[in-house]
Amino acid sequence: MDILDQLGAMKDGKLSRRAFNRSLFALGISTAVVPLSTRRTLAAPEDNPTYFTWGGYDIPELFVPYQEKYGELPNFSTYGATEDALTKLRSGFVAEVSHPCMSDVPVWNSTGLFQQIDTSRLSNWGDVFPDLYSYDYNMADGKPWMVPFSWGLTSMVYREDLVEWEDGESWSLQWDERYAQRLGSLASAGDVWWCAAIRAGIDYKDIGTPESFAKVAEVLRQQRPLIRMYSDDTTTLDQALTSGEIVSSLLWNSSTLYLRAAGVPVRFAKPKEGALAYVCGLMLHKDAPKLDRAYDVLDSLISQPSGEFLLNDYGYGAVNRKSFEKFTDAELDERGLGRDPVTILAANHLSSPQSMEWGAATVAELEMIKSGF
Amino acid sequence: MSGANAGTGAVISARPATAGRLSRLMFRHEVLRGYTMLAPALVIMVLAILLPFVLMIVMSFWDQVGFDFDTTPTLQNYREIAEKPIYSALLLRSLWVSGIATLATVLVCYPMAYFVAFHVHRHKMLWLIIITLPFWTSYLMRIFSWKVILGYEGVINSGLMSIGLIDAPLDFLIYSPGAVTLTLAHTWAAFALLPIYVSLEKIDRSVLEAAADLGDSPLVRFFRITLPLSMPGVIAAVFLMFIPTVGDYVTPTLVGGPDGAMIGNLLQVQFGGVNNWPMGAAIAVVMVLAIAVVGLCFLALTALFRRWAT
Amino acid sequence: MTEPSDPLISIRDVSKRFGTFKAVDGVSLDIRRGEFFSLLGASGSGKTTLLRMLAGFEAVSDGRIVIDGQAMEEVPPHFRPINMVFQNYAIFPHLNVRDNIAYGLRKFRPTPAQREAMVDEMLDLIKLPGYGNRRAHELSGGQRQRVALARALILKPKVLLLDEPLGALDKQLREQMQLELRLLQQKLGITFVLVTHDQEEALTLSDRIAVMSKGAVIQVDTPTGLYERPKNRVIAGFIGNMNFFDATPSSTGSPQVDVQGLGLVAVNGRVRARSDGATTLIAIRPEKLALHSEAPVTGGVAGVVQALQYLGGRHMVHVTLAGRDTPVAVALQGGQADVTLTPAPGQPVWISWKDDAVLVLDAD
Amino acid sequence: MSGRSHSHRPNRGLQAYAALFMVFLYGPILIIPLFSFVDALYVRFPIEALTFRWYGELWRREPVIDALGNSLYVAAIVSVVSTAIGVFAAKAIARNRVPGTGAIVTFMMLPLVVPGIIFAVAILIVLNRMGVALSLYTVMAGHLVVCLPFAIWSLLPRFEGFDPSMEEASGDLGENGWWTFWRVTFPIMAPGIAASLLMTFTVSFDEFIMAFFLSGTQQTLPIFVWGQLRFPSQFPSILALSTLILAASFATVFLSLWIGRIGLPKAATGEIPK
Repeated sequence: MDILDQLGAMKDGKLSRRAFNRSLFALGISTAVVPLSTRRTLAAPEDNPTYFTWGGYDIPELFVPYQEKYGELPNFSTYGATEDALTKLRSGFVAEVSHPCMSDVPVWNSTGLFQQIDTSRLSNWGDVFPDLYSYDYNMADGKPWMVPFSWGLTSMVYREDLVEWEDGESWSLQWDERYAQRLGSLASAGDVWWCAAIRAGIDYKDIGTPESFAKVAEVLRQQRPLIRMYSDDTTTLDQALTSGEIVSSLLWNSSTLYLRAAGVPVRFAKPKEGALAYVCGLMLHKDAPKLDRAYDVLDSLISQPSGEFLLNDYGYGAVNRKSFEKFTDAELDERGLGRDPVTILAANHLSSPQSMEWGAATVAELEMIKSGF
Repeated sequence: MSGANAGTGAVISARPATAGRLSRLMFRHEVLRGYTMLAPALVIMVLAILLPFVLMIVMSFWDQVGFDFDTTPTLQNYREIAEKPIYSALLLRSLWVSGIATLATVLVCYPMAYFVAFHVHRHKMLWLIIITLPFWTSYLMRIFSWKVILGYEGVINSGLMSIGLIDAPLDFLIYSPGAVTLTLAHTWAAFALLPIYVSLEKIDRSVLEAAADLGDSPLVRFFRITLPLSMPGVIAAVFLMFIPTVGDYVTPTLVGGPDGAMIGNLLQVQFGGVNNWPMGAAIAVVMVLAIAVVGLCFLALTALFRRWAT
Repeated sequence: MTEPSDPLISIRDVSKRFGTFKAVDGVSLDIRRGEFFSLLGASGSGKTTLLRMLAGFEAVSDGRIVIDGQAMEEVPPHFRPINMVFQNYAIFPHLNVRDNIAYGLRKFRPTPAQREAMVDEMLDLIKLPGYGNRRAHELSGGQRQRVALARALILKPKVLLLDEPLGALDKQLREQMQLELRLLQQKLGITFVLVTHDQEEALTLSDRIAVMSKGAVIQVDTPTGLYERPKNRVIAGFIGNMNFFDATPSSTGSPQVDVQGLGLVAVNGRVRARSDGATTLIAIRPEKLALHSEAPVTGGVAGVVQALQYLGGRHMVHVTLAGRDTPVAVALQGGQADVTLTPAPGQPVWISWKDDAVLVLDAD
Repeated sequence: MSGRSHSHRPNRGLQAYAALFMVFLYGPILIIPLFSFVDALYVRFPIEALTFRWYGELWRREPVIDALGNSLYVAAIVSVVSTAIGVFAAKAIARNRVPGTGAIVTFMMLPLVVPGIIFAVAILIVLNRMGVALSLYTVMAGHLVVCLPFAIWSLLPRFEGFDPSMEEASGDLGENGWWTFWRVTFPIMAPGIAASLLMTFTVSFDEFIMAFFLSGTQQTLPIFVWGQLRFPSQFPSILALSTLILAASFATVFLSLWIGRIGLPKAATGEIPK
């Protein structure tokens, strides 16, 4: 399946004559009047719950069942990093559904801001891979704190034509002097620290110890002179890969999808040391004012169509087993994924819950390292 | 009443003779009236400037414990700032980058301001509008534009490559303190230009004629009359640009690269990922102090220079 | 109707301080009903401040102002039965002439017809019918002034204040407007209070004039009174031309003083010599001096013509007297009996005066 | 070089410099509209194909439109409130002999010369301590601080050039302060007020740092754009939107400066033509 075609179809196909006229109208009329007058009257934000998520998940494609039911979308609020999100929630911001990762659950729970999820209210719950939520820190009395929503890997996306492997795909690429100043990296500790720990040969069981901390910091300091850019915006990294400004970057598997679609010869590395695996999901606010619809948001996000969209357009792993039916093994492999999450997660390193102090310390240390100290 | 008023006198007698107590009080006290009108602005300023500043200073002596603050006063944050080299290094880099950007901007803007003040005779206002317009465009987008220009496959690199001057893209254009400087200069040019223009425009043209009459050549006249008289504008421009740019973190994030980070980035993460608000408050306090010191030094230097020049 | 002497405005010990500066210092004045009253003084003399206190734009620092029996200290301008013509007229630039004139009528809720009638009446009064739809910037200075007048007069104020209303006009227009103002005031019978620095204007227009200097009122009198009986050197010098002479009382109780250059001059006992024998000041108007080509029978003083000044319709002859540095000015009126010559510089002449021409002034 | 007698002689060097300056100023700005028509997800040279589709797509993106709506909402309220407060403050500063005016003006201009991040952080701390949840209203509060100096900046010279006897005349003719304001001050000041409204609107609309720290659920457009920088598929429509906003901003500022200028010589000062 040609992704570019599909992206194009999604855009052009849906751009019917009416929509086209409407867009012309939008162009013609001052940007000031239209959104206030029409959009505001169509949607009634006060009826819908708020989904607090990373930018990029605030799109209609993930809410097909919800839209069918209510004819509207939930409200969205987005953030760039889970740390920022938690800060905002703690400062009194109430969003019914928020979107951290599995290893964040203990820390997030410690704020007392969340409630356990009654899975009997989720029609799609039966199709969710149990291995994605049955961690002891996530379950209490058979009820999860977090409903898984996506899973995936953090590894390197590299230019096939520009990188020469010496000994098979390995994390050593990101530390390879030959590519000094031609390497990129994500910027957040949640990815960088954990990947560096793999490089340093640290078992995730021991990642919280001071010795490991020092080891990882040292590995990162070694890497720092080789890195041309640290960025949280994947567009920048993707673009640098496209132009050949960098040959490899620490990235999520989603980038491969876009870049290959644009004809850039990139590949998502499967390092022999294993990649960082993560499961992210949804938590329910304890004071959720629109609880009923919030459950519909959850249900919509773990539905088959949402999972298909995630796999197809974003390249992230879905949690609903039905979502995988449409894809061939090759297509899944191209995304660095597989049909069975369990094997993939087992083959790589799944991040584990750590204390908040440790998290903050890694962020602070990484900031120093990035700045050259 | 005379005949001219006949027929309308009844209407006029309706004039009331008393005023409310409050309005009488207001009438008697002009100062009170003035403060009443200033009150909303002052209240906002106190609530949104003074109070936050005080609380920020107070918080800088606290300590973050998990999600909470330990409010026992401690100098720990300041100690850490003093001891760890990253803080002073980034602060100095910020001051340096802002300083260079300010200097460059003022140097670039002065001739333009001079041109508009002395060589534009018609449509002066139009010129000013056109010069200041870019300042009102989106901050992020202007930075983004520079990414496109300086980028690896950007305007400059592809231009140079297409004319065969270089074989491979120059990779030092972007992700460097230089890129930050250039972007800042562009972003703030209009803001720096205006005060210089205003001070040039204010110069009494007859003073220049007098200098010419007394035998000064145009160049000498510029250095003896025009430049000294426009110094207040230059100083204003320096302050208006230097101070806000020291705290910028978006520009370094987008075009600075690993070596372009500034103190603003460090400050921002304290309120985000690091989640150490008291530390962030302490950085902010130190930053304000550093800016104040640099500003005062600059003022003292210009004063010294003026005394020396006269 | 009330007695003309009944004061409409009573100003008692009024002072105005701006910080440490006293702009008006303990002024007391009565302004009578229906009178054309002027405040005359140089700029900075406090006359405008006093006017603005009457209008209510400045609060009084001390003292009281009573208008028509009502204390004004706490009455804001919009409740005062007073209207004003501003120095620059303050014609509202966003309104046309009609709306400017009708501005103050809003509170009285006139019907549109009433409003139109009143405005038309005013336009007739100021002789600008048909100018109703013009804007301020389409009017000449004189026309603006009339609109400002109409705008104030339509409210039938008890007092109309005029702050240097003619200052911005050229000489010819100014004289014409002076006449019109005077006629208008007589026609309407409203009390006018005029502030001016132009003594001629004050003399021409006013029933009474208060001369102000350094925040204080020096003298209040009719124009004739001010001219004929100025109280001190400032007033005497301010209004008309004047020859000043230093004089020394000749001896205690003597009706004569010893005047520098003039010799002994009779002052009809109007001056009491001070025991210390200090210098006193006398003054004689140039037109009260007579010029003779030959020594008169009695009381002439000899001198020499220094210069001749033609002032249009009359000559001013400057005569040097022995024992006096400053030449004495003598006005030669047309038809003056004793003038038998057109004096030429260098010619010896004699001057003489009548006893009642001699003014004895308060020492500054 | 200078002086009236010389200044009419065109200086070729300076003219060339001015031209270069304008290129430096406008070159980067024009990149955005240019790439909003480029048919590629990634911004790169050389340009291969042009398209209008990002503009069409823009209209389908509800969050974009919502963010735009939020920004317009915030900017509208902030501009009205800051201008209203600015009018009174500027009037008091220009008219009333209030002690400490100089200090007050300096204080009010502070946001112009203090890094925005400091204010944002300080206000965030206060809100956090007071337990105020972040929302569009907290963004408005932050923007108010940023916009007030601009409002006063654009209003103060007009009040200083506005003949106080206009208001006195109104009081003299029987109107109290309230009516005087609406019948005289407001109409005469209207161009200045319009200029202030448009200027503060633009400042608020584009403001990033305050909004970054102080926004809650609902994002303003710059924050949204910041979040979208990482999503290649969304980026071209952000460029399209930015182009539209650029055009609107240019139109608005041009209008505000133009409005601010007209009527200044005669209408607002009430000067007698000489």
